Amino acid sequence: MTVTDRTITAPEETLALPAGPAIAHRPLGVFTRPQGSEGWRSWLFTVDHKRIGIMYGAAALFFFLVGGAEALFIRLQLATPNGSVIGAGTYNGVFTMHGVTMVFLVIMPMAAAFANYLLPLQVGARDVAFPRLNAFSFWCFLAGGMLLTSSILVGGWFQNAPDGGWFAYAPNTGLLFSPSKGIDFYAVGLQILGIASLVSAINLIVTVLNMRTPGMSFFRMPVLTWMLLITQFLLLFALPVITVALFLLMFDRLWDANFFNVEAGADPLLWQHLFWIFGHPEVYILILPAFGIVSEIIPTFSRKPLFGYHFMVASGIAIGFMGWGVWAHHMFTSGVGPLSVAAFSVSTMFIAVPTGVKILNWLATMYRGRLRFTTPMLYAVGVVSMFTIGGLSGVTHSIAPSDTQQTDTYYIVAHFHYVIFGGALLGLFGGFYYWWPKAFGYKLNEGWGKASFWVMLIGFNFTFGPMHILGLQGMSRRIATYRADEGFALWNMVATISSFVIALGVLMFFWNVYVSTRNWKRAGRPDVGPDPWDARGLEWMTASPVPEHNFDEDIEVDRLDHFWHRKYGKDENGRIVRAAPTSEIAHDGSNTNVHLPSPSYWPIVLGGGILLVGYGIIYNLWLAAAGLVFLVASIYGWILEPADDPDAAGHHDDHGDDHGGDDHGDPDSNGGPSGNGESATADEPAETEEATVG
Amino acid sequence: MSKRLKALVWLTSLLITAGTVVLIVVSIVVTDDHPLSTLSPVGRQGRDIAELINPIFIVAGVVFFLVQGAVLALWWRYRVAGSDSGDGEFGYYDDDEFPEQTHGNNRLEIAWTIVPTVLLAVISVFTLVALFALDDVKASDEDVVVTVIGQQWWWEYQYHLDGNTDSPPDFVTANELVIPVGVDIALDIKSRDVIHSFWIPKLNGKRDAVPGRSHDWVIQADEPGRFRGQCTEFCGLSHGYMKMVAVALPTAEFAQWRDNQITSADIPQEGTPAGDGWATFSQQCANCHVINGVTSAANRGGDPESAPDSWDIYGEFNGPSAGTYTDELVAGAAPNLTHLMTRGTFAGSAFDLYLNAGDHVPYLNLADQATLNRSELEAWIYNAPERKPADADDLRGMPARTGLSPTDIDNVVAFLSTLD
Amino acid sequence: MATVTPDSPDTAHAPDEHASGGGHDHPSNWLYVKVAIYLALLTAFEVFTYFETVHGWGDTAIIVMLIIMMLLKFFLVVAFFMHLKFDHPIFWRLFVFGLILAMAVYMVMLTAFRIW
Amino acid sequence: MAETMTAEAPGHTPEHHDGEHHTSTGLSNEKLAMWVFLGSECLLFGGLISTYMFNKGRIGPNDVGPEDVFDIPFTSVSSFVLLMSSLTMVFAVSSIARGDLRGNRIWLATTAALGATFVAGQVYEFTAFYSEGLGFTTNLFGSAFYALTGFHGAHVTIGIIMLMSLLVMSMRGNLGPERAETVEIIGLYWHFVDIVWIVIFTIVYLFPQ
Ligand code: HEA
Ligand code: HEA
Ligand code: HEC
Ligand code: CUA
Ligand SMILES: [Cu+2]
Repeated sequence: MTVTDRTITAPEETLALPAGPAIAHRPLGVFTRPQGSEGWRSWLFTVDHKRIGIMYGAAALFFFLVGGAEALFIRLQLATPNGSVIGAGTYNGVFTMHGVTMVFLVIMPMAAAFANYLLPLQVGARDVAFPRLNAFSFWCFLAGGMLLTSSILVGGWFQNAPDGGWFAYAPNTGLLFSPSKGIDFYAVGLQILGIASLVSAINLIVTVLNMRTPGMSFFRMPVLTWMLLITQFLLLFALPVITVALFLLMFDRLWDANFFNVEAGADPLLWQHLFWIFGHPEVYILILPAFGIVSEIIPTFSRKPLFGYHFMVASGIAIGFMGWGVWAHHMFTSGVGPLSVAAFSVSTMFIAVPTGVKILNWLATMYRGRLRFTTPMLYAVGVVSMFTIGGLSGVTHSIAPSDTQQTDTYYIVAHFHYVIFGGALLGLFGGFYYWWPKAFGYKLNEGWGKASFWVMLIGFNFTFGPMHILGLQGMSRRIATYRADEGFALWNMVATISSFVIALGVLMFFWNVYVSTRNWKRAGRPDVGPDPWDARGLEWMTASPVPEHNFDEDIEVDRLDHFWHRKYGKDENGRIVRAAPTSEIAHDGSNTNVHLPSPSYWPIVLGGGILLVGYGIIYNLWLAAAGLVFLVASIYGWILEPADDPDAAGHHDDHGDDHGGDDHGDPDSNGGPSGNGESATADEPAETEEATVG
Repeated sequence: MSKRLKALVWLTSLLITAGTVVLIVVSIVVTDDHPLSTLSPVGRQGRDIAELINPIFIVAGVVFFLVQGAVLALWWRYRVAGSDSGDGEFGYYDDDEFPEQTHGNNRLEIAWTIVPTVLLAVISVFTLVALFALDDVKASDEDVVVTVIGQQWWWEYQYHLDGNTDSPPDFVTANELVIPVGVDIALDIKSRDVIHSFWIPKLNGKRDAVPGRSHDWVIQADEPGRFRGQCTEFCGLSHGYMKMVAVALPTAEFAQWRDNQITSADIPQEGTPAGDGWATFSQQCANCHVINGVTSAANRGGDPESAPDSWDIYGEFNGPSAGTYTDELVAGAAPNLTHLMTRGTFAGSAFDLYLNAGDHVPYLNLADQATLNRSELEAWIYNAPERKPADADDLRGMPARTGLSPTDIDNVVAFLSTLD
Repeated sequence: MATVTPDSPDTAHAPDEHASGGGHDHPSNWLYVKVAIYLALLTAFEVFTYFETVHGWGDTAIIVMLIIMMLLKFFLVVAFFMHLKFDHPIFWRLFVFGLILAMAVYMVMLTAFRIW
Repeated sequence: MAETMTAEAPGHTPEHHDGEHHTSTGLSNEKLAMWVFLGSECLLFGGLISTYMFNKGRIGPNDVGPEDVFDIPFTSVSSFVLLMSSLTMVFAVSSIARGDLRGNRIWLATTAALGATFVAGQVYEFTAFYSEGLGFTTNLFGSAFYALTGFHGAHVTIGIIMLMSLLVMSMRGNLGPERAETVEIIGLYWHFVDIVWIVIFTIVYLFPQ
């Protein structure tokens, strides 16, 4: 990565990387690196984990509007019996895309936004372990998301959208029963998203294991870091499983393989097992980041440390583990044998135990605290309250015999919206409010924030609360209409109206972003300071917005909540008092001698190549082959990209006063001063190429 | 937050609380009929399930109130007053505002690990007992076994009166599963194409119909009645319209119904409307629909000597090269219409065949007791996919017959009306 | 203002395990050759069972033996060729976690199909 | 690697810029990443192998099955070739660590050649099976067999490409002892592909059918 000699003085310029001198040494002529850190180009080619995080967040919010609009269509269609707003065919596409979009293009990337932005900061690192790969993960995600979403439009409105439900049970997704391109979009799209998440998981795991600042032992890491780490491990091990399933499906559809061909003796339950071996860990992938966020917010606004830190970490690990042993609770009626059902039923129930530990520890953190109900706190407490509802209905599903009554009804729909919306999404929104000042330098407006929270919460409860009743009254899910004499009209109407209340709340959030930004600009961009909430984690120990180099110098961590303990100490009476003003402790972002990775063209180029291969697989294998060639070429481009600008050789240190390393640079070696500048790429083709083989 | 906003928020919450109460009251007073409700079981299995889950609902309710109560109490008790002022400094604490800094309490942690564990252990014991009891699906009281075959988007029932599913069924019907009251009826659930799920909520939970597999299930009804059902595994385009009904008849009536079903239909007299309808039917419909005694295998393009329809949808699997059930796995099959008029609903029970046949009209002799839902039936015959989305080109669902004139359709309906 | 003493650190967490380089005492080439010889022998014996099935050993016995030999080969390569025996234990943990998880999950899946 | 350089800055001092000793664990990011990745690969191949085990018997009595096509002596030889390529890979790693660049090139080339022999054997095997009536679409055994071994073959092929790239780097003088770890990391991948084959060979080919 480039080691550009940066000489920046004014704090407001910290994000501006001055254009370096022209590249003097071009190993293979063409492969220079992009320059500059301003303008839209700098976003396309950035490798900065913070910008990547912000882009993940923005993309997720965009897709949230798409998925939400789909949800509103679902609700409109179901508002009255015999609804005819959208026909059955479109409806099937709409709810499938709603589920897929919300799970893979909203909650997961939102969590990725926080993981990217915060993980390195929370462990006190400069960046993630592999910044270029990180950028690639994002573009690859965006390629997958665009491919999937484009299915709504190509060949006519919802003509080629996936329509097999988000878990796409075979054999309904076979070519025979689903001849449109929809399922191909589903399989290829998820495969691409899987590559993105897998690469990112490896990257973040290495970051946490390897990039911690001195003194940051595992049990000094914030709970959010822990939860994100566990999430990455779940991704690491769960994604290959759905990769296998999707490959089998693609082979069936593209090349007439027999994996789900019942006529050839296949057993469709294979798909279900593979999907849910992935799918259940997946739901914890959705919720654990939110649990982490809640564990950051509640202590801050209770002005107490998190209660039972070690138990919070342990219960997170326990959830991660147990999540692997419960998948067949989605298959209680599929015809798996009674012993399996019994085993999975019982194992599922006990997941309530570690989850309960979390809920109760949050409550204990609030107990006798000084609670300030800021917007983030509202969201966090909202999670505690709403997730519990969803969790409890989850436990009632785990009672296998009664799940035979509940499964595939709106009672399930209620369950998972309570845990996903009421848990994951509220948590992530809380995170937006909480870390917004960190990322952008100003707070979102509290008034609008609270109003939007309450509107959302009320809308949410009246949308999904009634679904419990509907489900128990026998309303099945995924039905495009219901008969008038089935008695579902009332609560469906309530749910539909309320879903528009949620939409209002969501719009208020966006309005809040707009208003707050405008007001901040009008007020002459006042500085919120590094630590606007009086918080505890390392990310608050540097300027807001975080300068490109994160920290001016390494932080030597000596305990959990290091930053907080630097701010506050005890007097001789054991009373807590301020030890030093925040401004003295926090870095001001003025150290400019930190060497940062240079931007790179290749991550986005590779992302484009993947998009090409994706469409190629769906429409024309020659295109896919061309895309593959392009990809391989880009991988070599990536490898041969100069590690940095040789003229700037030298300053590897992050201490501005230490220039001792000038002599080590070897401008003639391809790798540049950073020594083994190429080895990075050596193992990358393994992932990238393999991913594109299909 | 500004004063006005605050007032607004309070007002809305008040309105909403009031609204909820009104709504719940309305929903209770206007006792909507819920024919698919899982909360009012009528069969043994359904009751066992309800008895298992109801106490668990109560436990969950208690946990619910404890947690929500705790949230509200903590909120009320420990909030810092005035903490919602809208100024920019919001969120800062004064330097002396410190509560006691508790880090944790191992005994508490252990307590709230063990208590739920014990609670769940108890629940799991009841669950397992119920599970294995319910799984004991070998029906013994009656020998009738019904092979239930799901396909896009209707149900076929093959009655094996002697309980032997290896031999051809005694008769075949569709969408309305008739059973004697009070006895366990064994079901053998299969599928001809994709996965479906058989579910009569008032009688028992659901069981998936998975192609290539056959699943045992059992239903029983305590009292006579018509119990609605719905296919609950997403099965493509018309999944939402794939419903069914279970009809429980007193033993004597069931016997009467059964004896009628075994009989074949008669070819109507030529020259009558029904006779003309029969002619049209033979040309336009009989290549898919079987009417015992009226259509023959020849109608279906098969060998007239061979069995009229292939009841054994998979048989022993002998590999694709043996060519066993290749043709049967995309449904391509259509409901057996021999006794169409004895059913209360048609086309995956999505439509009523009779206008005033509520769930309670005596089920036998429907044709005499209720009025035929003629317009719906005619519309169906004329353009089925318009009434219920289908994909007949791919052998899924019934094709449109828009070439038929109104008289043709009248005649066909006249013919169909003889099928009781 | 009262004298301020920094709050005492949390309960004793040893400073981070700054394990150094992971004891790279590279084994000699001869060791590798020996390992390769074992691998070859094991392979030969594996193939031998295939041709000797006729001698009426039960299938189960053969399968068990094959699995044992397979695992032996597997761990020989992992431990020696991939250096796990000499390397930092974290590699071992990461890899074996994936391995065991895979075995457990898929075995449960297969038994859920077959035996139960 | 380049990426590490900057990112690992915490604890970094200018005297050491090979990036290996200043991470929290003292291990290089790349090697850690490779092991993490291999952990994930276990679930990929586990899934494929389970799919094979589940499906291989789901064929009719008259269908082409394993016992009809497998040629154990042939596959044993090619398995042996792959197994030995692990040995040569180890030599490639230890030679570069010693600074023996020529030896390194020879062993890299040998490893790649052995791998290519294996892949060639697989291609031959596939064509032979195909001519005996077992195609990808023939039956479940065929689909599962080709999917599993094909995935493995693709992995070997990628490995070969990486080895060749190393060789080219070495020729261009860019692969000195300071990059020994790069070779080691690719070696890890190579060995992994080998142990996967150890499992496949036993379970797919040698288990009594
Ligand atoms: C964020 C995602 C998320 C989370 C966290 C969960 C959490 C849980 N889920 Fe959920 N689930 C989904 C997302 C999620 N689920 C989705 C998307 C589906 C549907 C997929 C589809 O079909 O489309 C689903 C479906 C689903 C099913 C299948 C239903 C069916 O289709 O038939 C089951 C069955 O057991 C289940 C159970 C559980 C359980 C037991 C938990 C537990 O983890 C919950 C634990 C939490 C608590 C219990 C509350 C707090 C605890 C206490 C306060 C302690 C005291 C409590 C007790 C002693 C009971 N879920
Ligand atoms: C993962 C997260 C997630 C989230 C956040 C949501 C959010 C919502 N869901 Fe979602 N839902 C799923 C995941 C999610 N869902 C899944 C996995 C399924 C199963 C799919 C399947 O069966 O395969 C499902 C299924 C599902 C169903 C059942 C469909 C069926 O079975 O037939 C319904 C029905 O009401 C529903 C409703 C809603 C509603 C009203 C929201 C609301 O909360 C949405 C609120 C958001 C907005 C309203 C956005 C605001 C938008 C605007 C204001 C307009 C935007 C306009 C533009 C500028 C474009 N969802
Ligand atoms: C290509 C095959 C095909 C042809 C031709 C066909 N049908 Fe159908 N028919 C079906 C299928 C399939 C169904 C079940 C559709 C459903 O419920 O979704 C059905 C359902 C019906 C039903 C409802 C049966 C029940 O028990 O629910 C009636 C009545 C019916 N058809 C009458 C006719 C008549 C009259 C004609 C000729 C004018 C005809 N069908 C031609 C395939 C066919
Ligand atoms: Cu059949 Cu849904
Ligand atoms: Cu689950």
